[in-house]
Amino acid sequence: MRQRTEFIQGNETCVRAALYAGLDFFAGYPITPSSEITEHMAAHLPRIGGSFLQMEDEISSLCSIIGASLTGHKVMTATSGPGFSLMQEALGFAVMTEIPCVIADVQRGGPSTGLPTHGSQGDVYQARWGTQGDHAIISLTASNHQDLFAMTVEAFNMAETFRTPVVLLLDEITGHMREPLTLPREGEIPVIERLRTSVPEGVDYHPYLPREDGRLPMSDFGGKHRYNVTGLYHDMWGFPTTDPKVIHGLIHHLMDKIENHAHEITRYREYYLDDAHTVLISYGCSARTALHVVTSRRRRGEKLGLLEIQSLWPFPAELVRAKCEHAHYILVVEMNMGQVVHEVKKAVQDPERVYLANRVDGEFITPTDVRNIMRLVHGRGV
Amino acid sequence: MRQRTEFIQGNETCVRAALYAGLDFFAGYPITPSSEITEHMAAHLPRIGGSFLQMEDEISSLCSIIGASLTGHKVMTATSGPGFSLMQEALGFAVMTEIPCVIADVQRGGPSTGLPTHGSQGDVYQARWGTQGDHAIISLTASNHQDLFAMTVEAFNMAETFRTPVVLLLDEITGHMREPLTLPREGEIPVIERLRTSVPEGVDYHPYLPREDGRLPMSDFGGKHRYNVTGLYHDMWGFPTTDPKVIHGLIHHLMDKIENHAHEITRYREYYLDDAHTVLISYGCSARTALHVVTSRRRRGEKLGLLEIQSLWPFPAELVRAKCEHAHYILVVEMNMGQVVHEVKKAVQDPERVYLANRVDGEFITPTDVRNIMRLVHGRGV
Amino acid sequence: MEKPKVKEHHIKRSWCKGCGICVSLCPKGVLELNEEHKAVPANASQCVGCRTCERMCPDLAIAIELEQEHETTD
Amino acid sequence: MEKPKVKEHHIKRSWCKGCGICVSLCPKGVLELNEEHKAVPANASQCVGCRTCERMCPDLAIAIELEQEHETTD
Amino acid sequence: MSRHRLIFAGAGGQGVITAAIILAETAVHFEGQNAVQSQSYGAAARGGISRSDVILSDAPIHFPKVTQPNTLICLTQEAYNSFNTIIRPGGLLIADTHHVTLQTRAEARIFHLPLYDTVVQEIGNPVVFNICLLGALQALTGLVRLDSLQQTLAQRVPSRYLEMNEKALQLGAQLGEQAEVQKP
Amino acid sequence: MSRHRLIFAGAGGQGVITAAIILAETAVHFEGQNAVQSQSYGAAARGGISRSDVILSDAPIHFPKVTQPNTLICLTQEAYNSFNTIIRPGGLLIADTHHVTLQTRAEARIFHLPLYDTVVQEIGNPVVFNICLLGALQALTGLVRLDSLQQTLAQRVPSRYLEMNEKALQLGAQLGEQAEVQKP
Amino acid sequence: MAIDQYLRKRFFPHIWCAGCGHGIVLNNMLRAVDQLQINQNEMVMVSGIGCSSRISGYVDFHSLHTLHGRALAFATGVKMSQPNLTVICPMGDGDALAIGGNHFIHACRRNMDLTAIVMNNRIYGMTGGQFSPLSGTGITATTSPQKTIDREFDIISLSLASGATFVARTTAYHYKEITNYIKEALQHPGFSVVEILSQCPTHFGRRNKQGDATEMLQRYRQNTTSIGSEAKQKNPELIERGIFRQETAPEYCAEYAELINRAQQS
Amino acid sequence: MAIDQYLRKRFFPHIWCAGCGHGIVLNNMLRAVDQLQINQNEMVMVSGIGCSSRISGYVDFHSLHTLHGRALAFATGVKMSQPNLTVICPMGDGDALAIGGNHFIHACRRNMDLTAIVMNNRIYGMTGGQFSPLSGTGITATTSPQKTIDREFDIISLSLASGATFVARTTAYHYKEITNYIKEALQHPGFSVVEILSQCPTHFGRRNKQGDATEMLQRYRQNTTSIGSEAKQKNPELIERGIFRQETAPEYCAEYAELINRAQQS
Ligand SMILES: Cc1ncc(C[n+]2csc(CCOP(=O)(O)OP(=O)(O)O)c2C)c(N)n1
Ligand SMILES: Cc1ncc(C[n+]2csc(CCOP(=O)(O)OP(=O)(O)O)c2C)c(N)n1
Ligand code: SF4
Ligand code: SF4
Ligand code: SF4
Ligand code: SF4
Ligand code: SF4
Ligand code: SF4
Ligand SMILES: [Mg+2]
Ligand SMILES: [Mg+2]
Repeated sequence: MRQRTEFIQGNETCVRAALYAGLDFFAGYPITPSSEITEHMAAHLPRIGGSFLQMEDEISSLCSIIGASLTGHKVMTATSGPGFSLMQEALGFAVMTEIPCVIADVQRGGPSTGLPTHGSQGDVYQARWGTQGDHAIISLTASNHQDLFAMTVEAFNMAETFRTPVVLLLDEITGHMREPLTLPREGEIPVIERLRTSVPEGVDYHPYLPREDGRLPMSDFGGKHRYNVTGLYHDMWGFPTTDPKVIHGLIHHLMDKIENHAHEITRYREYYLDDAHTVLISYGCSARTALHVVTSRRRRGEKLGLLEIQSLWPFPAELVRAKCEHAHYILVVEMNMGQVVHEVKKAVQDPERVYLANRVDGEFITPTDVRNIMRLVHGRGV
Repeated sequence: MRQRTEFIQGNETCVRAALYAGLDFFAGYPITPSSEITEHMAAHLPRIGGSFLQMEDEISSLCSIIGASLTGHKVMTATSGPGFSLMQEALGFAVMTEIPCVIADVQRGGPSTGLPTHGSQGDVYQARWGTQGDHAIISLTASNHQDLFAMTVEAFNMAETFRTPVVLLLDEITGHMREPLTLPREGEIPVIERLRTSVPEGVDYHPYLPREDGRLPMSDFGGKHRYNVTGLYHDMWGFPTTDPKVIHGLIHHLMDKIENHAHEITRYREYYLDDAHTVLISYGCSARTALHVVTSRRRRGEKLGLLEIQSLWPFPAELVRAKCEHAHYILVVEMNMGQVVHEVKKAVQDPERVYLANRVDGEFITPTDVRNIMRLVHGRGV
Repeated sequence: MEKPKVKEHHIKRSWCKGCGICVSLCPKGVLELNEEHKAVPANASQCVGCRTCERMCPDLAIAIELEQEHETTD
Repeated sequence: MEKPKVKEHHIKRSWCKGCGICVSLCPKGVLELNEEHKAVPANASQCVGCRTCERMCPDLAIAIELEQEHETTD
Repeated sequence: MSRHRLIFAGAGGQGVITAAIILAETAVHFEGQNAVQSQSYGAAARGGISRSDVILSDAPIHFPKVTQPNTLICLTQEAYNSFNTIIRPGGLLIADTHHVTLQTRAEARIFHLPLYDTVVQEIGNPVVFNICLLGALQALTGLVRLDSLQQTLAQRVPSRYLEMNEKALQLGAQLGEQAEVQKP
Repeated sequence: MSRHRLIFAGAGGQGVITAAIILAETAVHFEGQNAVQSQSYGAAARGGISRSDVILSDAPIHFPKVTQPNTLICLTQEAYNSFNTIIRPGGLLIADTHHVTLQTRAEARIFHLPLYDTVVQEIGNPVVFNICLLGALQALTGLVRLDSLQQTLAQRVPSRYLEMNEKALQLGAQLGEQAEVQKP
Repeated sequence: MAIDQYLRKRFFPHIWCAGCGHGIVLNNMLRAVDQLQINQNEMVMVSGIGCSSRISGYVDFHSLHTLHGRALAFATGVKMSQPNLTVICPMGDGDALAIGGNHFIHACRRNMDLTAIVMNNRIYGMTGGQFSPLSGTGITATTSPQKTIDREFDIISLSLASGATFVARTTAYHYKEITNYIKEALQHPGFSVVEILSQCPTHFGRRNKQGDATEMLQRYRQNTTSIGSEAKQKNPELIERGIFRQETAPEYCAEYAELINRAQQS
Repeated sequence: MAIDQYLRKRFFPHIWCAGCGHGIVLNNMLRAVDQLQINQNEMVMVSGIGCSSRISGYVDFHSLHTLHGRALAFATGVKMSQPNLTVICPMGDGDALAIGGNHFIHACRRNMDLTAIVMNNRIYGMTGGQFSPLSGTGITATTSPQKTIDREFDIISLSLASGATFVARTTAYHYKEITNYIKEALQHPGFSVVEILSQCPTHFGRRNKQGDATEMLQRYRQNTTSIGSEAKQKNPELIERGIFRQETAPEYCAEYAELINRAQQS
């Protein structure tokens, strides 16, 4: 059978992918430019018998999906900057209680209300550090619909694998843009189901005791194991504790289960990196512009390459270091005042090689913008 | 006259300093371990004819003080981690609208509800990146009551000077601890008053047009100039715009007015740095432990020094680089999984010299903890 | 109260969005939309100065000027 | 309904915080606080098995056992 | 590698964005082309210029915005005034006679077509103005086949409106075929 | 440099934290000493051990917590059980007879005083138990002068309760003066 | 025009759609201000985010365009810090009662002298027509293709129950009432709520087959009646218009002034 | 004891102060569960943060101890995703009606089959005795040394106005009513609110000279009366206890199930 090709927005792509991944519970509060996710969920979910809730705000949206995840469902909410800020407290709760969920932040111009209908990539650091206290987080992004589909499915997979919230960082450009999407067949992208405990009824179940492989099998609320879930530091049964040893163990577990598996989480695409003198590093919508520049310059024989990062957090520092080893220049292309560029500088030897090509006036960064910076950069060194 | 010495908690010290700085409007919502700030405000403010509001939550607390600042008052709110997360949206609004205000975050163990009654320094990055979108922020801290008094006054001064929210990052330890505080005499610490416009009534006033020195004189709501304030990108009159040039200008202004004045904002203390082979870098409560180690080891003749950072954001990278130039080892002492240590690594040449001494189990980091790490570190290199 | 004399219908063309509310709600059929979808006082003489159009215009595009202007109090 | 016979006052000493509620609200003055501030059935024989103490104890420290236990329905 | 870049510009409610989507979708679904469609939003969802960019190509399309269109479609004066200078030299301009008055300009092939008036006159319902435009665009550019557009319409349009839409498409195609380049 | 580290431990409601504050405040306000007082909170504000650390010194005090106290004060059995092992060798332990049963232990100078019983007997109000403790502590350590403590009380205590407090302080001082080290 | 002096004319024509009820509210609100002759320098308008909230950009007062749902929280700070100012807060139904519901009920409870105008179009206009907590059941919106099952709030009952001391309702059709109720509300020394049913032809009207703006306005005429009217008795479905409560109770800023007195005397 | 099976005994004695009313609520709530013979595996307790919210740690149900004010939001997700579960949400007055007020009124409006128990001690117990929106005026708290000027909510009126379909009030003194009303509430097919006045001797009682726990309980006896009693007519100051509303209305999960049917048929 010929595979279906859809010509839809990125926001709808995200919805299709979430359903493919097994989502059957969504709650949200509309906000530009993420509202289409909420709207398509409202249309699709009842048809498959799933639940759609429009809540009173973003706080309750995230809280309610966390509640639904506990009963064994795959869940998601979607929002944009201002709503993402409001979700920070509950995001930390999901981190602490290790409850799988996916939060899509379709970025728009910030800070504050900013530029609701214009694209931006200003929430990268917020995704990492927005909630209080130490924590680790997984955040994925993509630059085209086919990848967006895959990354959305991956977001659900990683949420289950690592029992953690995953932030899907989209942006207004890809969210609203339409381009062809070939719908993957069932099974084409692996879908990871929740790992449920095999502990039988009546036997002591430890919701917060990692197995040897680091994973923590879950038991659905309403099922045979009754346990406690709290945002306080807790022991392996989920009950509050102030025992320093347990606290030390828990915070290290929360960090390590993600940071130590960074290599499993790392997702990227590379273009012409083998012999690139100048390496562009980009992600999300601006990777489209970067790729445009790289492909057009390659045709002229210039040794340009692109590393497109799809897993922003944990930041794939080793990957970046390895791919940039032989680069004379490294140019980070992003639509903000410089966020990923700082991580790249930390990652590589000789951070002086690293430059930023950005645009922050609400307009989409153009190939010309990138080329202009490149001219400046090359002018310096060559 | 002999100056009064008080023996009070850090939280109360903060209240006394705020009043010294001219605060006369406070709104808050109780949360451990910041509640004493709110409680002392409730006791003090009516006596001086100032306003105290206990609001329905942290969101409205911050919103209401922003409103009060617009009418010409010096304002503050106080909270801890979970409440600070909830304030992120309105914090971004204050950044965007350039409204002076001070937000005290008395840190407790995170993430999530975490450890409400235990000290931590886990919100350093959140203070920088918690709200959506690009922005700059000023954040101050202190390790003892005398400095806390000064830094609180400075927080108000900087809020006025730079027309910006300032985050005062305290912690449970210093907030709850009592030690002597010599109350500064009137005038002993300079107090900066709001810069008000001299534009006469009837003449076009531009609330968002910086003067040549970068400062933006304000006009009180209720005064003779009527203008608009919005969290959207806006022009020099405060009206919404999507003009790319204006947007570009505004975001750069918001960043530059702070980042380019980092040297004016930088506050620190140094101890025995001149000939130090091992430089400890610390801040807030953990700087007390670091100082304890440094002074006791100096007595034994060991070449230890301490750089205590009081202005966390903008991060004083140049200062750190300069002070660490000749250090063989740099040890960052903090009560989190490593936050400032990353900034130090970015700041210095040879980041391999930088080590972390931390504690994250709810207990206060001890001199023994630091000495143990130091032993490891020195063992490696020496 | 005697019927006030209407001096002029001020209609800001650039503000009018042609919603037709004034046209429909004018009790005297005074107003019409022209081919550019802007309100015009086609039958100005019929106007009784009730100001319904002025008060119901969502675009604040209409002002009725009476011969002797007196304050409306309602 | 005949007066039920009370078999035993189970009072968990380690749970009792000595708030005195049971002492004050027992209609028959059955209970007292001992010198350790724990409730004890000083006049057990007076007990009419009304269970007020059991139901009003904020620490869930009291259980009244009747001779023939029947379900309370209220 | 062939690549054609279009800008559809008009006012909200004229259906310019729908027209852009139909074109792009047709290219993808029925002609094996690649396409990207995007749009820009004003401060609010209402008022101001409504603009949609379409790129058609037989190769991957990375940068999705159009800076210099091969074809520019202007359905309001405001749109025309804003964009007529960015058209690629030698490009195509389609403007509606009812809404747009042309200024002198030479570098483009200009078609000033009575799309709106024709629709109102022949069909009596301006709602299919945008479909009429698509017909003309098809005739003038051949970017997609007319029957492909018809297939897309058949999929998207509720059956009771299909006839009206097809008629508008035909009307547009005729206007396009008969059109002559405007002498500036 | 002289430095004295104390831990006050008991249960919520016994006033151990207030006692610690009064001691430290007295040292600062009336004896020109430096002092730091801190306390640790349980999971909630209620229940569990109530603990306060005080350090007195003539030099700056950086690290504010006490790990090995020179003087340990235990007003409940739970507090005694938790902390009696961390006392500095040769340090001082003050425990209340009513609340604490001692276990065998040799490294400290141990004073087992009937503070609570004396207060209840002589004053009839256990609320000043903590003040009585301060009197005994003063007598046993001389860390601050008795009249300095009285001055602090005069400042902090509402006048109608002052007499009762002063009496408790005196009672404690007497108990302390007459006390003998406990033979383990 | 009498109200021209209150307009920031350079921003006209405004961004609202043709026939949007919000413009009628603006129109007749300004007449209230005009009739009360309030000094513009003493008027502050605080709004949140939404089509309705854009109103603050068009009035020549001190204007504060804040965050979605938070207008009353900001306004509380403005008023408390400068009680001589007249503070008016126009809000959308979503703004006031979805995300902003908590600030709304607490403002009612506190009884600070603020005036809240809820421009209730039963839809999220600004974000493109999702249903709101005022939509009620059986409504089609972009997030309810199968029609809503969410029940609606009654703004009047909620305001009354939370303690607002002036509570009124009218519609965009009843322009004289708009002016009158807002006049009363502005003069009322305490927290006042004026609910104004305001048509959104673009989203609510179109999706729910309610016709154009004029038809929607006519519907307000037909579906509403004065409080306690005979019509209401005959047809209980009718929505009542009028002043539901107008009571004096201790005003927050005044009470706080007394608290200061007490504190300074003790 | 009959209710032992519902307790997590290893955590006793609990953290509440001696004489805290919250313990009485726990005590008599469990009797309701016991009498209804609800399978513990089908009971979920969702709480926020506060002394009251600590209750979820003591019951042997599925228990979810969440964020301050957000219990009902989490509970909405639990119930909507698994409607066969019985979901009970004990909340503090601050938790339910200060920071959590918005979720409270929206839960009332939605009428999802959840049971909210408001343990109203008129104070923020957990954080050390600051006043709450239920304190009312003239109350001394750590944040009102000059006594409160903030007026209080009436939880019953607010619940009724926001649409709750079962609404009842009693006090910690009236233990039989606690059990009975919670029983009714748990059986009610829709959103139910049970307000229980619960003494906090540590903060509210002590600062407001209300004596010890027993005295506070006696006060509940004296200051309250049954709905519509003669006593109330004589003394309107008395607080009414009883069931204020018990109505059936479309329940949210049931309505959603129908919506799914509609969607799958179309
Ligand atoms: C925190 C946050 N969440 C969501 C939004 C998106 N948003 C803007 S306005 C609005 C609702 C508008 O509806 P309403 O308040 O009824 O006003 P209307 O546009 O209908 O006048 C929403 C959901 C936002 N700006 N901020
Ligand atoms: C976001 C947030 N804000 C504030 C707090 C602090 N806090 C914890 S419980 C509480 C109030 C407790 O009062 P109430 O809800 O009435 O419960 P009670 O303790 O009286 O039973 C507060 C303010 C918090 N944990 N989280
Ligand atoms: S009501 Fe106003 S906008 Fe509408 S047609 Fe009349 S003048 Fe034009
Ligand atoms: S004033 Fe009255 S009669 Fe005259 S045009 Fe307007 S609505 Fe018609
Ligand atoms: S009521 Fe319970 S806790 Fe209180 S004294 Fe009696 S048994 Fe003890
Ligand atoms: S059962 Fe009744 S009579 Fe017996 S001890 Fe308890 S309260 Fe007293
Ligand atoms: S979308 Fe609705 S509410 Fe918004 S301006 Fe248009 S008609 Fe008015
Ligand atoms: S502080 Fe109050 S509410 Fe909290 S446990 Fe103690 S008595 Fe109960
Ligand atoms: Mg609305
Ligand atoms: Mg309470």
